[in-house]
Amino acid sequence: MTDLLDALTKLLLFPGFAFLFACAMLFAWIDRRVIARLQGRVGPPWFQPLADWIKLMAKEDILPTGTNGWVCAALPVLSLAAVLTASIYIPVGGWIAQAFEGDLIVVLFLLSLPPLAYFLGGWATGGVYSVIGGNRSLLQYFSYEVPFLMALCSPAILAGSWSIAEIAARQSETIWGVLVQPLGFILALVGLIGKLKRVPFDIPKAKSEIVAGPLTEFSGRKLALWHLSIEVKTVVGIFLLVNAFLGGSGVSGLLPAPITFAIKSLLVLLILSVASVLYARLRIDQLANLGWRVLAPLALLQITVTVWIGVA
Amino acid sequence: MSNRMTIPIGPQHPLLKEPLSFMITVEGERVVDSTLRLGYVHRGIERLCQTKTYVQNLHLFERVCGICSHVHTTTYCQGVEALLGLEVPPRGLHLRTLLCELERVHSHLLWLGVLGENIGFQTIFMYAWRDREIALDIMEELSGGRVTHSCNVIGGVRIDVGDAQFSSIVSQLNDLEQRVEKLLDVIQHERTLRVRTQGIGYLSPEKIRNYCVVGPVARASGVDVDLRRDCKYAAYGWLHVNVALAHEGDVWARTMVRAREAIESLRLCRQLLVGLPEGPTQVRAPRRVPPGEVVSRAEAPRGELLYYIRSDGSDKPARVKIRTPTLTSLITVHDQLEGVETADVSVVLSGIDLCIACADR
Amino acid sequence: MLRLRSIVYLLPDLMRTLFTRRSTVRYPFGPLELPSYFRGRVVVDAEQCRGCGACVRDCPSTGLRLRRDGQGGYRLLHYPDCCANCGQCEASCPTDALHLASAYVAPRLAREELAETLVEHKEERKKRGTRQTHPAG
Amino acid sequence: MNLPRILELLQEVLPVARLEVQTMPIDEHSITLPPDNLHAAVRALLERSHVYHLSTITGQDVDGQIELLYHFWEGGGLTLRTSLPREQTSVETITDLIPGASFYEREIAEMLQVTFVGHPNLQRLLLPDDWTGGPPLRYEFTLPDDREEGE
Repeated sequence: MTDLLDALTKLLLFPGFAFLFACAMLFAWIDRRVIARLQGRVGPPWFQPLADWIKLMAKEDILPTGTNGWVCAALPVLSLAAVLTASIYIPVGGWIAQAFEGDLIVVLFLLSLPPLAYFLGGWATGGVYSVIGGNRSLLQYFSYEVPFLMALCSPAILAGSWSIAEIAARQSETIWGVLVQPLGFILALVGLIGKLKRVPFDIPKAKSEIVAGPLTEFSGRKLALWHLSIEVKTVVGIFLLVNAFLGGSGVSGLLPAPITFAIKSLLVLLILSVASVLYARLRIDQLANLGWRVLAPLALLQITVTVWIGVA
Repeated sequence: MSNRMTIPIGPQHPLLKEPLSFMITVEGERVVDSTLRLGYVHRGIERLCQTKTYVQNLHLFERVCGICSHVHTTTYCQGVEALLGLEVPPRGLHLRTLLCELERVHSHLLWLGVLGENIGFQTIFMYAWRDREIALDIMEELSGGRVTHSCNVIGGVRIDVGDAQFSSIVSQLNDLEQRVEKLLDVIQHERTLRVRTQGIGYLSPEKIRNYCVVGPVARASGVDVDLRRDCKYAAYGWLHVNVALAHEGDVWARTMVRAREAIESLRLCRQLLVGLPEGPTQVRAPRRVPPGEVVSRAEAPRGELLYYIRSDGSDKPARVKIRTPTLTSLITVHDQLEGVETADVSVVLSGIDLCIACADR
Repeated sequence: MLRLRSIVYLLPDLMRTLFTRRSTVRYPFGPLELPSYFRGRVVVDAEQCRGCGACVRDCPSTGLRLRRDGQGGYRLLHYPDCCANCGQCEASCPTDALHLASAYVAPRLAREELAETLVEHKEERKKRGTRQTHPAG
Repeated sequence: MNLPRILELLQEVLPVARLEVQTMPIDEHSITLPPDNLHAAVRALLERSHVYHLSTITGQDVDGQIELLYHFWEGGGLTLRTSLPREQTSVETITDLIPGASFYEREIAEMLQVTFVGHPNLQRLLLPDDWTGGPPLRYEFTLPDDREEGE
């Protein structure tokens, strides 16, 4: 009975949904505040993301006539569920809910589900802007997924195991992934920006061309769930990168594990925010060129080098 | 089945600051055809002004366009003063031109922010509009109004520059010039901005001539036309205007032309302020205008602005025709959009600096 | 090198902006300071006003109206909802009785409540001093 | 813009004995033409003189006639002036010579009910589709005066 209770608290409370929800709100606020300060603005108060979320939950939930209500209701839930289950396998500040050999692959698979749900959301609602947004999110899907996956395979090969907890532990003892494979870290960051559809790659939801892309027709609770899934995905993505490249929550002597983990994840968030302030939005063909001509070959080079070192 | 789709860049769209309806037919990601419908902001100003007196019309023509309000009243007052045969004192002309140039800086910086916003470059939007605030503060200090200054009167200008204002304006001008120079430097070298604007919306000089396009859009394709230098209206007789030209003819060239023009305007502002002659700023104008016709032209931030005024001797104009420069660039949009990606539609539309309230009158 | 630098060209600017004062105002969470030369609500000095109606005649929108009550008394009514704060009335007033203060007009729930009486004179003004005749008024 | 050269140019094209030239303030010369020679005059201007920029076309309803003013500009202002009867007012379009004139002609067509023969798409430009109030710039069209009585 107690382990059931323990599992439930782990699932629902600590490294589970409540914690992730709070982290998502905090990260979203920090992100918007940093972007505002970099642009000379004041930025929103700390409770702004929460306020937006509550407002959206209270708003009227309408859909265009003729769309399948069930599908449109299921998609945001599917995307959020995928992201939350992915978070179970990621060690956070020393606590780990579940870990088994090969959970990196499971997490990567679960993290690539939301873009598909995002695309289906566009097609299900059928508006002009949504359909085009859906097409673009598919076109864009491969140009950042492939480099992201390959970039994350290299630390696994280096650490010789496919479990994130194992990789993090191994790295915290020996040497951080980012020092050995800086290229891998940069590729993973670029892939994460593409996955989260942040500014240089926010082509599917390009405000000035296709209003809000696939999410144009969603409103009310469904839109709130969509936004929550994107924000939680940011948190999970950052935690994944911290574990895979920055040695996770390994005890580094000076500070207790959770604080080092928090500092590292805030550092990655800062890099993401600065990246989203630095660039204009690329066109879909430019992103595809960038993806296939630059990112994928680099990722391949990265893997061959690691395998070659591994073998030697 | 050719998957042709019609995207409405409808009257209400994040891309458009004012209502205008573009129906763009798209095949895959490529634009095939586009139709334009104006008239959503048509207020019938040309008919309305026939029921108001010359003095009241001043404030009506100021509201034709939200951004370049001063140049409209300048052209209108110039025309009526020509009909009345009034001689505006040099100090009045200098102040009138000073506000014209300040308004050009404010309009170009506003446009730069809108371009940045439309290509997803939030920071350029924030920086351009932060720097533009200084231009607005100067105009507010001069005339009491940030955008609609209502400082032009028939016979001169209603405002004056005291010594305290003089020094504060000059210091603000220097600060603004440094910032605009830095913005120009960023635009020239920022990679993603160049990639998104180069080679898009090309207009050949022949097309510019056929469609009689004016303003920065024409100057970006190498057509050297600028009424400040050719017509020498207001105080431009005392000034030497060097015109910013480019030859690539795409949105990138237009960005550079407008940025360089903003810096040129700041230089002219300082020249005007330093050489401000003494004397009155306005002469008293009678309320009735003798019968006659006049065609008055000026260089608005978007190009040649034309006012045709016919008076029949009463205190109300018989006919006022306003031709705003945005109309000429709107004709060319159909050709610019031919074969362009959907993502570039926003770049093309923001490249021609749409002022739809001007086009609709 | 320039190719690489052009990728992060904006970085120095970002850092500079980070450490300079933010340029947005705190309003509405903080007070709003209106500059002294701001052209705001219409204010009339009742002593100076002659009731000549020059301001009403030149007002481009029907923001100012004059009600005469037969025995020479008059009331100058101001409608802030029609008024465009253009300052033409200030320029046309021959006795400089009217000027635009640097303040906003307080909003009201109903449009009618906005109308305000600026000047109210029961009896005819005694002709004091030289009354400037307005040219062809 | 040398005016004599242009006058001589137009003289050859137009059957009128002597061209009536007026000068208007701010450096503007206006030449009155019969409506059916307008197209030939504009063609002559474009082909044999440096004038190419048509600023705009002004349409007005003045003393019983619909008057069209074609404002050109080349260093100074040049206006070609024609007047048309009020009923079945129609004139040949110049969009084949100057494509930029299409918007101006469409606007005059809806504001003054002038049919431009040969215009590619003579639809409404500014007025709403469901506008039934007749051409607004003709004097029959009256605006309610917004002044209250007793002013």
